[in-house]
This record gives sequence, C-alpha cells and structure tokens, in this order.
Amino acid sequence: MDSVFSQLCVLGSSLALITGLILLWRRGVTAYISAFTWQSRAITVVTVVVAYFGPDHELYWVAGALFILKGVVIPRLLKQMERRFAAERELDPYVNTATSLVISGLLVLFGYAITRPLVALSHLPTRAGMPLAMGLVLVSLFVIISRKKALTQVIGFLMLENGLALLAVLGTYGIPLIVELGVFLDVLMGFLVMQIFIYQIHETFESIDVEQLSNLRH
Amino acid sequence: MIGYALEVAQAALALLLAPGLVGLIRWMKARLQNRRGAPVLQPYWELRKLFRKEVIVSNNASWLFRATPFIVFASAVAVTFLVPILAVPLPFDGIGDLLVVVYLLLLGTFFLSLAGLDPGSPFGGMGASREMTVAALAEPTVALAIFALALSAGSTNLGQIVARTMTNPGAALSPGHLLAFGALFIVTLAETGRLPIDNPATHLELTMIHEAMVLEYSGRYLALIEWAAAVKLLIFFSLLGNLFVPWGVSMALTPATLAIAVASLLAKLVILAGVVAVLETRIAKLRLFRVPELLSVSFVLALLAVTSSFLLR
Amino acid sequence: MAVDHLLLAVMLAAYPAGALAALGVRGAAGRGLAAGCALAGALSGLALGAACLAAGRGPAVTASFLPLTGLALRIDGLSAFFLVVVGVVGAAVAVYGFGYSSAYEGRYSLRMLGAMLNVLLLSLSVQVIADNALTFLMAWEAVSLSVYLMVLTEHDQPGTIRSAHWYIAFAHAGFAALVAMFLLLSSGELTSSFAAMRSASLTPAVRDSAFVLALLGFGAKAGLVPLHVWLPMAHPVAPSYVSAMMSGVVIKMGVYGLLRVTIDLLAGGPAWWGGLVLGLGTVSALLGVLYALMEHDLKRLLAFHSVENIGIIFIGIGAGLMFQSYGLTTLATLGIVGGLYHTINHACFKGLLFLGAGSVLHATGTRNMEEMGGLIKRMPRTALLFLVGACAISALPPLNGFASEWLVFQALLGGSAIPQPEVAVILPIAVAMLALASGLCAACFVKAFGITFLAIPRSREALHAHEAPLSMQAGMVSLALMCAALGLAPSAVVRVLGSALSGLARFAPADVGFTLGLPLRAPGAVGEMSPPLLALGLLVLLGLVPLGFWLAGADRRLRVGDTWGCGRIGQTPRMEYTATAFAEPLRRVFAELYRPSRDLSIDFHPESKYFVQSIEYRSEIHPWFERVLYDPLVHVLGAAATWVRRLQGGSVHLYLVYMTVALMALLTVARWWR
Amino acid sequence: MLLGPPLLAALLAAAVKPYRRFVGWTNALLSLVSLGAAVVLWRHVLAGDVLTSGPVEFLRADALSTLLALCVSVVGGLAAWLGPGMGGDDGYDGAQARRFRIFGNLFTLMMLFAVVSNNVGFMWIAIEATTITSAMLIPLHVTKASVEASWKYILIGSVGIALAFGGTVLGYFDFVNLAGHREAALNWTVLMASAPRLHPQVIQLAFVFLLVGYGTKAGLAPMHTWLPDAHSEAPAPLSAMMSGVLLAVALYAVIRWKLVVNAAVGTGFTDELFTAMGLLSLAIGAFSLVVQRNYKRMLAYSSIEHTGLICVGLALGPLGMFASMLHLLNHALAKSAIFLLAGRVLHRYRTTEISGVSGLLTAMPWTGGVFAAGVLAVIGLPPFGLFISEFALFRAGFAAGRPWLMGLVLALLAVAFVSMIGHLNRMLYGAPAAGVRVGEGSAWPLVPLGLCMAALVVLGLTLPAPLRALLTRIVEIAGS
Repeated sequence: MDSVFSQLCVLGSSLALITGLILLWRRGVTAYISAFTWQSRAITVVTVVVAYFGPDHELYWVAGALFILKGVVIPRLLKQMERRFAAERELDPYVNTATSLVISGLLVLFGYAITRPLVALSHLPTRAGMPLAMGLVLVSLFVIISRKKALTQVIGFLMLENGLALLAVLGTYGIPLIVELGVFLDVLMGFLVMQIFIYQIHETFESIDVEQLSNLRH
Repeated sequence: MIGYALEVAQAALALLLAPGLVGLIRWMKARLQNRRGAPVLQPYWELRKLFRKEVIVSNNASWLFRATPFIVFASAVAVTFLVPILAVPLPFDGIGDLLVVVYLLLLGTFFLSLAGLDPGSPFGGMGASREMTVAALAEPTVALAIFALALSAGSTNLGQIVARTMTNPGAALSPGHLLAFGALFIVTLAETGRLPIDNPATHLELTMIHEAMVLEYSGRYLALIEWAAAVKLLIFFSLLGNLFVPWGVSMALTPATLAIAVASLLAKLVILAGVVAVLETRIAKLRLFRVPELLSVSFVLALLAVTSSFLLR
Repeated sequence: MAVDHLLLAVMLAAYPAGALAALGVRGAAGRGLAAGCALAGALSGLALGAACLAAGRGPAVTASFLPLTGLALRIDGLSAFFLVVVGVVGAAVAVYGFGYSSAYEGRYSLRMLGAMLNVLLLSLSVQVIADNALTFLMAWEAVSLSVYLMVLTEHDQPGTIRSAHWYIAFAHAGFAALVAMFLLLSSGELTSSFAAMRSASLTPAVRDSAFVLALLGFGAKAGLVPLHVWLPMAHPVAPSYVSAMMSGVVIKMGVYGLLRVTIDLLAGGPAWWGGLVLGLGTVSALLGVLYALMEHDLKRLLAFHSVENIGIIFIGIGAGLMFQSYGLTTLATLGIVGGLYHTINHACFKGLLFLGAGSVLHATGTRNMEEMGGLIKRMPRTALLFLVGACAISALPPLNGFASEWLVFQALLGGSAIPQPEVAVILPIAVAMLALASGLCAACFVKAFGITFLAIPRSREALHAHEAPLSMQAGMVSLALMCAALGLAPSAVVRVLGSALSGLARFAPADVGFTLGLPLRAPGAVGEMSPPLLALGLLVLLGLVPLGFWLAGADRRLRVGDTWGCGRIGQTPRMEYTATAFAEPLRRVFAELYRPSRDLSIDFHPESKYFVQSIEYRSEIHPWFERVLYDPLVHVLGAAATWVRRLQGGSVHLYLVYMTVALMALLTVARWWR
Repeated sequence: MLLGPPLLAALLAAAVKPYRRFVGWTNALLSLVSLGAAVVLWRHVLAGDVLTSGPVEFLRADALSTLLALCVSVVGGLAAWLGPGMGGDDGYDGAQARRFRIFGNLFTLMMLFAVVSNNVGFMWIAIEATTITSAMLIPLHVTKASVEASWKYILIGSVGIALAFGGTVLGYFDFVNLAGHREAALNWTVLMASAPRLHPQVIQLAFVFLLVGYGTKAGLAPMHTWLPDAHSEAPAPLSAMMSGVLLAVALYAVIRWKLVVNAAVGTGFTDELFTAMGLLSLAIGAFSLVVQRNYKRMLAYSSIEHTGLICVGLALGPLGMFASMLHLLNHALAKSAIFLLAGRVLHRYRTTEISGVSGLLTAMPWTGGVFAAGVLAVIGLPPFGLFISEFALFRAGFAAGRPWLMGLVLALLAVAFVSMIGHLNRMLYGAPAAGVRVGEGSAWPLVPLGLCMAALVVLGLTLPAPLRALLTRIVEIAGS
C-alpha cells in the first residue's frame, strides 16, 4: 500500500524533474510552456495522490487551486506572451545544451546529498521524492541563470515555485491551507507583475533579451 | 662680596684682553709668514679709531640694525660673567650653565644675522645665511661636548665641571676628555670665524662669512661688534683652557692663587693662540660646502667622546 | 569646590551660547557675540584650570547625559594643566578672531566659523576633563569635525578641500585606533570609565597593543612623523587664528592623550615604550625643522615647525617613560615636566607666530615670503611681536622656549645614570639631534623674520601693507606676554607642573621650591640656571654700553645713506637675498634627504650664446612620506575598490550566479557543520 | 489601527480617479494615525503585555515587532508627507501620483503586516508582497534604466524570496516530523516553544535557505546586487522606504528565524553565518563607496554597509543585539531622510552624478545643510545617533572578546567614512553648475526632515528611557 503510494510520488516527482530538464534541451518557447504545463499537472497529480493516501482532505483544495492556477491560468497567459514574442527563441544560451544537462545532473546529485538528513529524518512514505523536488529547485535556478530571454527566466521561476510546492507536499503533506492560498495569490501577483515588466522591456528595448539589461553597473 | 668683585674683575679682564688676543694671533701669523706684522696692540688702536668715526646706516635698515650691536656686545659680555676665567666657584655660577653660555652666544649670532639681512644688501644675506648654517651645524657637536663633560662631572654647571676635574686629575686625560677637546676646538674655529671655516683677514670675497654679515656696519657699531667677536674668541679659548686643563684656576680666593690664575690664563691663551696661528698658516680655507664635512668630523669626535666616557664610567 | 563647579558650569554654558549666537545673529554683532562667549568660556576654563592646579584636585562630575555610559568629567592635575593651555590660547584667539574674521564678511560663512570655534573650544575643554571612554571619544570626534569645517572655510581657494580631506582622514583613522585602544583597556567592562581602566589587570600583550594603538591614534593627531603629512597641508589653508588654535592646542591633544593613557591608565610600561616615543620624537624634531627650512610659504613653514616642536615634546615624554621604567622617578618627572612645559610654551609662541603670520596675510594677502619684506616699517608692532615669538621658538634665553628645552636637555643628560649600552647610544644621539634641531630652528627663523619683515618690500602688496587692527594686536600681545612670563618664572611653572603630575600614578612631585633660579637635583643631573637674573643682567649691560659711550664721549654722529653695493647706485628688491637663496647652503648639505628636483633652462640671445636672455631655475622638494608610505596605501585601496566594482557587472545572470553559489556554499557548510 | 490607515489610503487612492490632491493629504494624515498606533503598541509593550489578535493569534506584536513597526510607520509617514501629489511642482503627474499612493500604501501595509504577523508563513507572504508592490513603483518614470532596475529587482527578489519559502517549508517539515500537523503550527511562538527539540541539521539547512532568501531582500552580500540599481532608479520616497525600512523588515524575518535556530542548535552556527555575511557586506559596501560617481548609488552602498554592520552586531550576543537594534532605528531615520533630500537635489540638478552636483550649499542652502548633516550622521559622527550605536556595537564586540573582528570592522568603516566625506565635499562646495537655479525652493518639506535630524541628535546625546526599555525587552526576547 505505502509502497504504491511512494512509487506514485517518486514517479510524479521524477516526471516534474524531467519536464524541468526539457527546458535545457529544447529551444522554443512553446516547448517550455507545455513543459511547464505538464509539470504543474504532474505536481497536481502528486498532490491528489498524497491527499488520497494521506489522507489529508485539505490537500484536495490545494490541488484544485494548483491546477487552476498553474495548470490553466498561467499557461494561458504565457501563451499570450508567446504569441507576442514568438520570434524570440532561446538561440544561444550562456551554457550549451550538453553542458547544461551535465551540470543539472550534478545539481540533482547535490540535491540528493543535501536532502540526505531530511530523508533520514522523515518517516513519511513520500520522503523518497524530496530529493527530486530539491533537484528541481536547483535545476530551475540553473535555468534562470543560463537562459537569456526574460520569458524563459519567468518560466524558470515558476518551475522553481513548483519545485518548492512539491517539496512542501512531499515533505509535510502541505503547509496549512490558508497559507498555501496566500502563497498562490502571491505567485499569481508576482507573475502578473513580471508579465507587465516583460511588456515594458519589450517596449523600451524592442526585445525581451535580458542580456541587454546590463547598463546599470558599479 | 669678594666673589662679586671677582666677577666684575674677570669680566673687565676679558674685555681688556680680548682685542689683544686677536692682535696676538695676527702678529704670530705674520711672524710665521716672515712678515713683520702689526703690533699686538693694533686692535686697540683700531677700536679707538672706530669709536671716533661717524656711523653710516643704510636707508633700508630698521631699528633692529641699530639695536643689534648692543645686543651682541651685551650677550658676549654677559657670558664673561658666567665662564670661569680666573676662579671657581663664582656667585653667578648658578645663573647660567654651559647650555646657557652656548645659547647666549647663539642669541648674538641670531641678531647679527638679522642685522645682516636688514639693509637688504646681497652680501649681508649671504653672510647671514652662511653664518646660521655653520652655527646650526656646530650645535650638535657643542651639545655632545657638553654631554661628555657633564657625564664626568655630573653637572652642566661650569664651576662643578672645573672643580670635579681638578679633584681627580685622571679624568683630564681620559679619552673622553681628549676627544671632547678636539671636537670643541674645531667648533671654536667654526664659531669664531677662523680658518679653515672663515677667513678673518679678508674683506669682500665671496667666500667670507662673518665679514660679509657686518659689511654694512661702521663707526662705533662696528667697534662694538668687532670687540664682541674678540670677546667671544677669548671666551672659547678660556673654555678650552679651563674646562679641560683646569690647573691654575683659583679655587681659594687668595691673592696668590689669583695671581697664579691670571698667569696660567695668559699662558693658556698664548698657547692656544699659537696653535691657531700655526693652523692658519699651514692650512688653506675650505670651500664653503666642505665645511659641513669638517663639522661632521667634529661631531663624530664628540660622539666617540660621549660613548667612551659612558662605557669607561 | 563650589567655585570650581561654578566655573565649570560657566565654561560649559558659554561655548554653546556662543555657538548658538553665531548661528543666530548675523553680521558684526554675531561675530562679537561669538567672540565674547568664546572669550568668557576660555577665561573661565583658564580660571578653573588654575584653581584646580593650585588646589591640586578638581571637581568630578558624572551625569547620565550621554547614552550607554553617561557623561563623566573629572579634573586632576593633568586635565587642569591642559585646561589652562586651552584657555590661554583660546582667549587670545577669540579676541584676535573678532578682528580677523571681519575680512570674511560676505565672502565666507561667518556663522559656521564662529559656531565652530565655540564648538571646538567646548569639545577641547571636555576632552581634557573626560573621565570615560565615550565622553573622550565623542569630544575627540567633535574636535575633528569642528576643525574640519573651519579648515573648509576658504573652500574656494585651491587645495583647501583636498587638505581638509587629508586632515579628516587622518583624524578619523586615529579615532578608529583610539576606539580599539580604549575598548581593549576597558576589557569588556561596560562603563569603560577611566577608573575601571586604571584598576584593570591586563596581559602584557594587551598592554603593548593598547600602547601601540594609542601611539598611532595620538601620534596622528599630534602630527608625529610619519603621521604628520596632513599637518602642513591643513594648517596653512585654515583661517590664521584657526591655524593658531590647531597648532597651539589641537595637536596638543595628542600629547594629552598619550600621557593620560601611558602614565595614568597604563601606569607606565617597559623601556621600549619610552624608547619608541623618544625615537619618533627625535625623528619628528629633525625632519620637521629640515622641511620647514625649505618652505617659503610662511604658514607652511610654521606648520612644519609644529612637527618639530611636537617632536621635542615627545622627546621629553619618551625620556620620562624610559626613566620611569628604570625606576628613576625624579628623572622621569623631570622629562615629562619638560615635555609639558614645552607644550604650553609651544602653545604660546606658535599661537603668537600664527597670529602674526595671519596679520601679515591680512595685510599683504599673500603667504609667500618671497613677495614680502620691509614690513617692519609698515607694521612695526606685528613685527616686534613676531620677533618675540621667533626668539622664543629659537630657544633664545631668557624666553620660554629656552627654559623648556633646557629642562629636556637636563633630563637627557641625567639619563646617563642608566647603565645600559643601548641607552648609551640613544641618549647622546637624541641630545645631538635636539641641539641640531634647535640650531636649524634658529636659522629658519632668521630666514622667516628677515625675509618677511626686513629690508625692502618685494611686491606692491608688501609696499602698501598696513598695521593690523587693535583686536588682533591685543590677541598677539597677550600671547607675547605669556611667552615672557613663562620664560622668566620657570621655577614656579615647574613646581606647578610637578604637582600636576604628582596626582598620577607613581610620580614624585618635582622638588623645585620657588627661587629666582631653576635648581635641579636629580640623580645624575645637577644643573642650575636663572632666566630672570639672566634677563636682568642683559638689561643692565644693554643700559651700560650706551652709558659707557656717553662717558667716553664717543662720536654720536649718524648719517643715513644708500646700502653699499660695490659702487652701484640705487638698490632694487631684485638685488635682495631671497628665502630660497638663504636656505640654499642647508639644502645642499642635506641634499641626500631632500633629493630636490632641479631644472635649469637658459635661453641664449639669438646672435651669440654668450649673451643670456633669460635664465629659469626651478627646484622643488617633495617630502618622501607621501611617496613612500601613503601612495602605496592609496593605490592598494584603489585597486581593491576597482576590483569590488567589477562585481557589480550589470548582468542579472551574474547576480543570480552569486546568489546560487552563496546558497550552495552555505548549504554545504550547514550540511557538514560539526 | 496600525494596519488600517495605509489600507484605507490605498483604497481611497484606487477609488479616486483621476488623482486629486486631497488624497495625498488624507494619506499623510492617516500615516500619522498609524504612527500613533505604533506608539500605542510601544506603550503596551513597555507595560509588559504582548498584543495578540485574530484567530490562533496570528497577529502578535512584541517588542521587536514594535520597534520595526515604529520605524516603518515613521518612514512611511515621511514618504507620505513628502511623496508625489502633495501639490507644487514635484515632477510627477497625476497618474504617477495615484500609482504611488496606491502601491506605496500597500507597500507600507505589507511591511507592517510582516512585522506584526505571528505566522511565519504570512510573514513570508507579506514580504513577497512587498517585493511586488515596491517593484511596481520603481519605473514610475519609465526609462531604460528604471525598467532594467525593476526587472533585476523583481527577478532576484522573487527568486530569493522563493528560496526563503523553501526554508520556511523545511522548517515546517522539521516541525511536522516532530509534532505532527497542528493548528497554527507555523506560528512563531509555537515554533519557539518546540524549537529546542528540532532536528539540528535540518533546521540548519532550513536556515541557510531563509538567510539567503530574506538576505536577498535585506541587501546582504553577495545577494545585494539588485539594491544599488533599484535604489538609484526608484523615486526618492520609495528609495527612502526601501533603504530605510524594507531592509530592516527583511532582517527582521531573518532574526525571527535566527532565534528559532539558536534555540535549536545554539548560537554558534547562526552567529558564524551572520558574521561572515555581515563582514562581506561591510567590505563590499565600503569599497564600492571609494570610487563612486553617483550619489544615489553611494547612499545605496552605504545602506549595504550598514546592513552588514547590523548583521555583525547581531552575532555579538545580547549587547550586540541591543546595539544593532539601536543602529537599525538610527539608520532608518537618517537614511530615509537623506534619500528624500537626494530626491530634492536630483529634482534641481537633473543628474545623479556626483560630478554634476556642485555648490549645493550655494544653490540650496537649507537642503544642502540638512543633506550634509545627514551624511555626517550616516558616517557616524557625533552628535548623531549612529555614533552612539556604532560605539555600542564595538563595545559589544570587544566585550564578546572578538577584537580582531572589531578591528576589521573599524578599518572598513574608516574606509567608508573617508570616501563618503570626500564625495560630500565635492557636492557641497564649488560653484553651482550652469543652468541650475539658485535659491531654496519650497522649504516646508524640509521641516519633517529637519525633525529627523533633530531626533538623531537627541538619540546621539541621550537614550530616552522608553526606548531603552524597548530595546532591553528585545534583548530579553533574544535571550529567552
């Protein structure tokens, strides 16, 4: 029983991680968006699973909110933006694909090393997924660092949030609902503000390439 | 009471003898150079003549120029009250020690140099600049010589030094004393403007120091300054004589000892005068910028003197 | 004690009142109020100091006025003495400043000047009577700040801002050292009161490091070589009476602090402390006067002389510390008393000289000696007063400079009682260098006075110079009188100083009863001299000589003629000896030290190279401290700064990299902590 | 009463469209109300009772919160009084003023909420919200520079805050493993209560995330990079709020967690981290000041330096805590005032280059004077409060037996001192640049700033008993 539970959790988290890795070897924004969408849905599934086996009924609400927000609303907004900036592809990242994948592998290992004590400490059946979640966090950090387009960075940031959400669900069966909702609200607001800025960047710089945002020095 | 009388007496004696001392050196030099030379008393006649002449003062000069001769003379005479020329201990011994003597003479030099600058003539400036340079560079040697003497005597007061040396004659021949003597002798040449530092016999050469400084002076002012210079010379000689070779200086103030004192003083002066005369005939004047080297030699001598008396204590 | 408290209250009230008045009231009234309050405060401070010196002890006040440790004031002999120093110079400066600052009307901010003068006097007075670290440090920074703002008064003159910046940099660096020093001394004791520091038991290492820090901090304030570079920059550009204040009193705070810490809080230390102070003092004395000789800017020259005199003071103190470590208490007292004596003497004559220089600047509008001359006829009183100052600083008897230098000499000579070879090397050299310094000082002031005041004016400004207004003269006269008084009554001064010290840790009062002379009976040093009798004798002789003339019926004719110049008729200023020429021989003698840069450019007549059209000779001297010590420091700072700037590269990715690296590094630390 | 006014003001500003001047005035008055509320809090805390409200007491105001609330409401009040849209030519049009009033008040609201919320989760939410609201204000004038600055700010800030969330989750994870799910489990009080039994290594990992996360907002090196850009590009009132209190609020969050971790694993770990980060910030701040050409950036770097100083102080035990809190208050007052003055200077000279500003004392005597006073205060000269707090900090350091650390700090502060006073000179003196209008404009905005300086002087000369009591209580909190 628990084994199935933990299997599912691990499966879901690995799915999330892999979708995260997609950002590193695909170039098109479209691919990124879909990757993010699927990642969010995978996490939703994991949440539902946890809620079911937990059993923890609050988590159903969380899952729902998560699905609506990250599985539907944000992808849609992203698609809008993509239509605006379709021309802008992640052509030459700071780190090329091969290296990126190697590095992200190392990052995942680092995640494992870090989460050792957590896994050792925890007695939840879901604990096996936590290293993957941590890995996802680190990988999406790496994405934000190594990719140049503002849009990509936003997606990386959203994935970071996903990773943390996943961590919360796996590690603690979710933080209290009210807090969770507040967090979601913040995520949404933050995303909207970033969207506004991306538009502003596009207006003032005729591109969303972050590389050129380097005039403020010293 | 007799002490005070003695003070006045020795001051008067110094004033009387000083021009003669200058004359004596000149005469000896002339002799050594196979010249007949002016009589020893010549300086006295010169002074009298100068006192009779009228004074010409530059229209640029200020009151300082006129005050200076008196200050110089007064400071020189004041020193004669402090230095043990004939006898120790003297009542004024407590007024000033060796340091006071040195700085009183410096006072005279200071004002003389200012007076040299006052008329605004380039000679005066040149003289003043050189005089102060030499004086300043001579200072450390003097100080160290004093240090050496004070080390053995345990005091800077002249009376004490003389008395201490007389009580243990061995000290007089200690290396410290001899080295200090050498140092102070060189300083004497420098301070009193003798060869090889300055040439007292020349006028209006670019090498001169003292004479250039007093170039603007005439009449009684010049007389005062020349006389003061002579007194200064005598003071240094009697310091050399009485501090390092104190024998003859009267300690018990009896007529007999005083007579001896006068005699020994005259003897010492003659000897020193002779030495200076010989030197001045033997050696030529140094270039101005070699003078510091000579003074540094004296400095080293003095330093050795101090350290040796430190270690041999 | 009631009187003391009253005086203290008056002093502490008058200065703030003056500051507010200066800020509040415009024009001459404001100047007058500021000067008046400053004068009142200074006089009451003077009276307070004198009273406490007489009584041997003074009031102690503690108030919870300041946060943390509160305000603590206590007046002992040392504080009282320095109160007197502040009062004497402060009063003179206040009077002088009233006249001097009138020239600033409408040009510069007089309100700031008046206010800051009062703040300066207040903080100086508080500093010398502070009884805990916070009070002291606060006063210290207040002094630095007020002086800084006053130095900036003529901010439109070239170099002013730079000089002020150097000043504040050194002052604050010193402050940092002092904070560390005091907190080391109080060793975690929170009130950090001086009493606690006295009783604190510290390891030798701590004591030594505290001493070194103190030497750094106070040395920087006092302008001890090699921490003196700010001094010749800041003193000249300040308004002259501020320079007088700085040179006369502010740098003395370094002396006060060093004494307070070393002989009071630390109660003396190993011999090398004294040796170090002595050595630094010697170097300062010599280098100060050597660089002064090469200066032709009157105020810079005086500033370098401050370095020299601080050196002399530190020689005395250093000798005292050394003797104390060898247990020669009387000699130690002698040395330190000599240092203190020279402190107040220097305060008087250097204040006088700066005020005189101020009057010259006020009259001619230039500080360059080469453009002066003949002023003795145009401003006779200033000239006379300046001459007094010059004689005093050249240690000519019977003025005060001689008395204190004589004491220092005696102390050094007395040191021969110590049977130590290193002492046998150090002391004679110190003596010789001190003598050389004073000789060179005399030479330098022959130059300063002769070129500035004597002979023919070298410029139109000098030709049309005018005597200073009365208020300025009054300020100078008071200091000149002090010079004479301090010179003529050394035995009284020494006794007072001795009793001032006797309050401190293991110091025997100097055994000088009041006589006309100054008899010393220290082991190894027996000396005696009597300035008053000396002065009397000189006066008598000065009277006798003319009398003799009269009796001898000497010729009294006097003709005024042209200066003799090898038959040339008519003399122009161009034929005069210049300051540069005057200093040339010494420049040659010490060329190894100065390493002057010369360039001589002669352009000949087109027809024949035997006819010279013009000769241009330029020679400069750059003190090598900036080059050797401070340029590297500045360079390193600049390099570090540029390197740090590069961190802020502008790329957001780079920034995120920093963040991630920091995160992972800290995670690793946390993961494998312990 | 504390949270109400800014909310009202924001709603009002949102409701009234187009912008009207009275909005600004009401806002200003309301700010006074919340200031009063903060003072009331203060009195309660001194009386010894801790105000709590809301279900599961999720609002809680102890001494620490009160101090922060005071700072926030004071600086918020300053910004409200001197912000755009109070009439007169302040270089902002109605729309901008409206935007400022809306988001500025939300910003204040969020900061206040962060400091009084007992629930670390809500604390996190509020701080995240501060990022969003303040980011909306940076490009009030849309320029390349301001857009760039705001992007950097929002991105770095959000990532950092996300990490902080991770930290919160880990902390919660540790707690849950200990005590299982419980009501109000994220309440700081509850955490504190059970802290001693938390698993050391996990809580340490959590703390690292929190330190890096909140440290980003607090401007700790090496996460400080957004700070100079944002501060230099933001409108003056916003810079004042960010530099004055936002950093402080972020630090507050770290402190809260630091207390938990201390209770769990002892002070060693957090102190070491704080010392390291603090020194690094101090060094970077100080050296960036040496060759700085832009006065707003200069002020920003000085903020970094002071944050570092406070961090170092926090690692020095109770005395250090006392000193740091005092310093935090002083710095909030001084720095916000200077930033507002810098806004006036910028408005007059139209440049942020130090070289472009000369003769400030002649051009704007009063502004120049107060500006100079402010800078002198910030570099720690008496009679201003920062001198006292810095001295207290050094004292704490030496009392804690870390003389070498203090020596380093002293040296770095001296570097900052020399650099800043040099830059100040260049701005104050000389002749005003051509085309710069000479003469003080409307002088009334200087009144509150002058009050700030006066308050600083008071804090420099004496430590009022209520304040001392407040700080002591804070230290007690840290101690318990």
